[in-house]
Amino acid sequence: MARLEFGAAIDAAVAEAMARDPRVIVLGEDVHTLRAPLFARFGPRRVLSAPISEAAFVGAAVGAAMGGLRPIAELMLVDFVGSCLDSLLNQASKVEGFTHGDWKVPLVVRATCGGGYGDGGQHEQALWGLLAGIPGLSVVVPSTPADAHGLMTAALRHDGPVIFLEHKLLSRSWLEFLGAGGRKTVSFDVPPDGVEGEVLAGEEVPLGVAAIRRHGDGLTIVSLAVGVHRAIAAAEILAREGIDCDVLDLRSVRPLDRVAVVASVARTGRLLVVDEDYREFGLSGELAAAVLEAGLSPRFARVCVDGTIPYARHLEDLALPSVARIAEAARELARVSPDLPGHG
Amino acid sequence: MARLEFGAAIDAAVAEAMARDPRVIVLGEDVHTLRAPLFARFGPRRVLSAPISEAAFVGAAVGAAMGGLRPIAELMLVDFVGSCLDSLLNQASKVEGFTHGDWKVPLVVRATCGGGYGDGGQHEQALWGLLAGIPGLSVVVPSTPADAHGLMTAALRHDGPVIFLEHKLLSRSWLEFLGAGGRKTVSFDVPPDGVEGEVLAGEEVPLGVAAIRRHGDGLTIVSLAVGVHRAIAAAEILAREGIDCDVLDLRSVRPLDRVAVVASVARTGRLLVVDEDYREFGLSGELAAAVLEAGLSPRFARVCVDGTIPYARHLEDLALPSVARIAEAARELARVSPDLPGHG
Amino acid sequence: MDAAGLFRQMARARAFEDATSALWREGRISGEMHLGTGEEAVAAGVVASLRPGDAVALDHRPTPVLTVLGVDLAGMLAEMLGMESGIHRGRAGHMHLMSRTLLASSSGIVGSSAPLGAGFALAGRALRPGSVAVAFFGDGAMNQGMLLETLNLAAAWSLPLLLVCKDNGWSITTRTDAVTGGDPVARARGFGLETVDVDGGDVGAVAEAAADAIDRARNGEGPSFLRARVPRLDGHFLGDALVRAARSPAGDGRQLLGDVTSAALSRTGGGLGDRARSVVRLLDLMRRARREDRDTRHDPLERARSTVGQEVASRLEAEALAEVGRAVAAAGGAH
Amino acid sequence: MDAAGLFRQMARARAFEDATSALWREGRISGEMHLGTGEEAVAAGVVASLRPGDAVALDHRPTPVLTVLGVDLAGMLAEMLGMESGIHRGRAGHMHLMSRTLLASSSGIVGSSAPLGAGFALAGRALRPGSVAVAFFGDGAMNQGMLLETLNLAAAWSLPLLLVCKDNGWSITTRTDAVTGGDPVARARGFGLETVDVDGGDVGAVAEAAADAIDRARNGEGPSFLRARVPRLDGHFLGDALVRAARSPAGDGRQLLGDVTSAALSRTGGGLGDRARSVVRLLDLMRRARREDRDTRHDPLERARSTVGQEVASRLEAEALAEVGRAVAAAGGAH
Ligand SMILES: Cc1ncc(C[n+]2csc(CCOP(=O)(O)OP(=O)(O)O)c2C)c(N)n1
Ligand SMILES: Cc1ncc(C[n+]2csc(CCOP(=O)(O)OP(=O)(O)O)c2C)c(N)n1
Ligand SMILES: [Mg+2]
Ligand SMILES: [Mg+2]
Repeated sequence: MARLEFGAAIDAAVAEAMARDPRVIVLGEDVHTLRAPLFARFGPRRVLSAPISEAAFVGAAVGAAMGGLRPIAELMLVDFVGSCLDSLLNQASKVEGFTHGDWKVPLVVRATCGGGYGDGGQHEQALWGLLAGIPGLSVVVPSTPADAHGLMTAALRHDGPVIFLEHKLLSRSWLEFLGAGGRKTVSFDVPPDGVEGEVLAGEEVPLGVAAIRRHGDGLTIVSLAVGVHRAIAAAEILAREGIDCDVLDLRSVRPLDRVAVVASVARTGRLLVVDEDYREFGLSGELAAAVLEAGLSPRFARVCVDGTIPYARHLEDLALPSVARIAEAARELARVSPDLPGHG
Repeated sequence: MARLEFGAAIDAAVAEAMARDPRVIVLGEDVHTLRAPLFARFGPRRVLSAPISEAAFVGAAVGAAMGGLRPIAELMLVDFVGSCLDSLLNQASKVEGFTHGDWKVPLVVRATCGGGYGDGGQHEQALWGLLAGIPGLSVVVPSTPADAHGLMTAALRHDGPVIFLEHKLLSRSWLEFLGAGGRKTVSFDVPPDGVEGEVLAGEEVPLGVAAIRRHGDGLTIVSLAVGVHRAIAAAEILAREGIDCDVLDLRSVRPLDRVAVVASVARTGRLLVVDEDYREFGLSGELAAAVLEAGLSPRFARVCVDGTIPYARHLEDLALPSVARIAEAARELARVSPDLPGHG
Repeated sequence: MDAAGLFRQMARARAFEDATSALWREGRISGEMHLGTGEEAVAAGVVASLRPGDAVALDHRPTPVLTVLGVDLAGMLAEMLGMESGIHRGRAGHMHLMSRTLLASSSGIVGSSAPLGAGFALAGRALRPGSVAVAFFGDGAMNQGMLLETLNLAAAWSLPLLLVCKDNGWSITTRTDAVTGGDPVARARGFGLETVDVDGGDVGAVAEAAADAIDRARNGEGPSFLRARVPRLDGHFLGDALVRAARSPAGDGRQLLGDVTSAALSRTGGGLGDRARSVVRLLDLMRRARREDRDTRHDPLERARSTVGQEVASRLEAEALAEVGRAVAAAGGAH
Repeated sequence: MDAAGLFRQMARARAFEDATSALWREGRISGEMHLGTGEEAVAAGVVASLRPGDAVALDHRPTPVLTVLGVDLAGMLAEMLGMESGIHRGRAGHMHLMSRTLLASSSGIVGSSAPLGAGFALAGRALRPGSVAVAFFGDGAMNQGMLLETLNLAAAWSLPLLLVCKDNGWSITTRTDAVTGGDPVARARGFGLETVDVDGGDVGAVAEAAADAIDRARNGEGPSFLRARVPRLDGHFLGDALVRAARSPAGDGRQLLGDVTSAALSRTGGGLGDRARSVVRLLDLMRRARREDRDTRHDPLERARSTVGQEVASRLEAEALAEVGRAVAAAGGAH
């Protein structure tokens, strides 16, 4: 048991796996500095610095996984998936299906995601919905150091391709690297419980299992990553107003823990999705489908990102799911009474 | 008014636009043969054959649109979007937002989509959900020659980027090119009303407006492209069993005609989505969210594609939404009684 | 490997392609069926230097290499027929034939064999020292970003990788040089790669060049790029519309030629020069397609036949035919 | 343009970057702030040959070129400050500064300026005969697929495009040559492009080479590739962690060095040689970063100063400072 920062917790899981299993390698741009301790410990043959060639090195990671390694390809920012989507859409995710389960692709793609530090519309996207839309991929997005460590551990033991997204607002090293640059003159609205916490070495958080972060019978808030912390903060305000919220942390987008979502919503009759990804055609819609398919008819609302994320910090604050927007949407939902329990 | 095949209807809209507006150009792999009549009529300076460089030529089309042209970039199969996603995700879709509406990108990306001719999992995807998840893009997927013509006409007049998807099973020329190859020994389950029909020159089908293909009060089937024809066929069977279906043809995925969907579902209390795209994190989920957001609580089901599309024709038939699967899902939905009208 | 051994593999590959073609015509194979006829010398010549533990990444014409590598022929045929007895139980089809045990994959996305091959090389270096990987692709793929990036990655990481460009001059109906700047070999050299340029119809030359390059890769001396000019004997895919039109302008080509002519004569449109340029280009393409259609002068099998002698050749071809015939029967292809 | 004119533009660009740097330190600019200090000679030298109707596509260091092109400085600063008075009302920020009227765009995705520039060239050829487009990018971008594809596309379509590679030797904290095969100029030549290699710190040389290439493009003689070696004076971005660590190993670098040392001494891990190789590489990077940090010997402004003479230079710099000072005030940057 150790108290670790979010990014360090992930690196610790990677180091544990690398020490245990010589097939685990890391490749990506600038990994010799971004993962300097891993580079110094395991050497340049297991921590490979790549050119700015996402399609080639993520594609090569797919081939390496097929060839017997268990690579972690680092994509820096998930926004850059536009440069290598084919390797995920048509290669990594398809091989198991093509071979009817015979050939698997034990690949982890590690990338940062998310906003809140004023980097603009090409560098702060979430994109987990887009990636989760590809059958054959798993997509995980932790909200705490313990989960970050546990999900990376699980991802590295999993035999299929896993997209591991690391929210920059939770990762002090990334936020320092991209946002602060040594300045004391800037500040970010960082959720303390996401940034540092207790981590158990070797402990695995299984893919596809959500966690309940807060109990309440009035309303279910489903979220992930930074959204979870915003939702908890909102729930505390709401509790004082007499609205008690379940806060569910999905942790994995795909596989989606439909059972946990449905169980909570069946109890509360109200579903509020807090999703830093784009509003339409993504996770929030899938959650709506999940509850409808379960025969529930909850009151439903979502707090998401509506369009290109603006650069200006004050506009960005309005664009990303905030405590205020979540609380407002929750109050609105609480006002109308739901059908309970779900019929059907 | 002329009777045209689906692909010819699109080409006619392109030819009309090219004749009217010298800024309209076509670029893509093999366009000199795939669009041979346009090539012969407008010459190689307006119909440009490209190398197998989707990222470069779609990216160049974005730049050309910013520079004053109105390009149509042909992507052959939408599956190849993996090679050029950045140009759509981070360039074409973002410029208008970045410039707060000052600079627009009047680009059409034309690509084929869909399966039903045994080309396997890398060549038969729908992917409209993935693309519609990107704010700033419009995505249209016609089901008839008239709509194909009208939507291409609208797309070419639109000032933002439009993804125009042409289902191969509707497009005799593509099906012949990729599937039959001059053989009389193969057959495909082609919907006749999708393949050929009346087309009015110059007539525009506005982006974002659905069409009702069949009226009925028992159940709403929402679909697009080939799915519409399968849904109509299923609805005819269902009608004989006493289940009357509304069949809604979305025509545009983004913008989504939420009003039309909600109006129909408010009446029927049952929503069945027939979507040839992957089941999770896409269009079908977004439709669930749309009705829940409107305060409806319909019975809901979806007939979609669950994973990598198998190559074998008989397995492919089972994987793609079929009349049998649609009818089965509709019967199941009709069995439970809905709440009417939607509360809230 | 001796000339007879190479010829035998070429004959096996050709017999397999011919059987595939027959099944396709019968309507029993679906989708875009790309044959590798014309590429048999490259397949046999390169694979001759491979050993267990080596890996190959293939494009949309994978069957000659897979046949030479020793993948079960009946299983491959059954796969293309979409049967449960297929090597992937009908899930993959002809553009995605793979063998985990032989470390061979294929993909229908142009250019994707290069990064996959680089990854195989990386894994091979770590897990199977002395092994190599080979990536096969076409001349058109040389314009695909992920492949270009891989030329660099292979050089930068000094991967034990042989990049084989099967240059048939075509990208579907496009003359590759009409959309390409420079020359593939110079391009590869510009990425710092060792290069070699061979006549891909000459199996001995391919075998020798590949052996050298593969040896160097095994010894940790890094990647190479091999360009092999090959003929395209059966069009882009079976039923290629351009080839059919070229073969029979008054038959299969009637519609195309009619459409093109009336478009070129349209009242509105480009200037006369532009229209003329287009029409001339289209006619030139049809002329080339017709000339190359089943052009036996450039057929690598015909060329190899003379090396081994007519008698040996005939015997090996008969054996190959028999082997493939048995595979077709086993796959349930004959009916 | 004469030397003084070029110097004036360089001074303006430098003054703008310096003002940006100050605002950044004050915490008023967010995100990854990449300065173009060191690239002023390239910006001034290339833009000197541009005319209205020409277009430029820029990367993540767009400000020197935009300053020289004549974009409103107060508006750009206000944009970087995230204000409604910014040229994009705060929506875009420093990696996406654009001007529709000047046909200038920028993008933070490495390599994307190349296809965008090719598209500008295509549109220019059709709509503004005699116009050209310029795409600016770094040496690291030369490994990005969409850029490599564009080298080919430009050659194949004979576009009126100048491709300018600002080669500073770095890709963030990576020495570009450590991950690159061959040489950028040879690579471009391998795509069939005309190439020219200049000292990017010598504004006269840049201006001359660019004028030639742009002239040829205007005359329909096709694209060129210009490689200009430039220094990186302010690290990858402001606050660059590697530069800070290199500058002060016992201060900002303490954490990094401590972590690396204890990792290198870890009980389990790679062999001694592997660990040593890693540590040596990291130290070498820090050494280089330290050496290049604000290295005035390679500063293009210092070098140009001697050409125009100290007196003229000082006057022009003072004017530039005053102009930028006014822009800062107008943008609301001073407080
Ligand atoms: C990324 C991508 N773009 C386009 C295609 C469509 N396509 C299939 S084969 C082919 C031509 C490939 O040319 P080449 O690499 O020379 O191989 P050849 O077919 O000539 O053997 C094209 C464009 C594809 N499969 N993948
Ligand atoms: C596609 C993509 N990959 C990675 C990055 C992250 N990134 C930003 S700048 C940069 C280095 C670019 O190097 P170079 O092109 O030489 O430009 P320089 O910064 O040296 O001026 C990288 C890797 C990015 N923005 N886009
Ligand atoms: Mg070819
Ligand atoms: Mg650089």
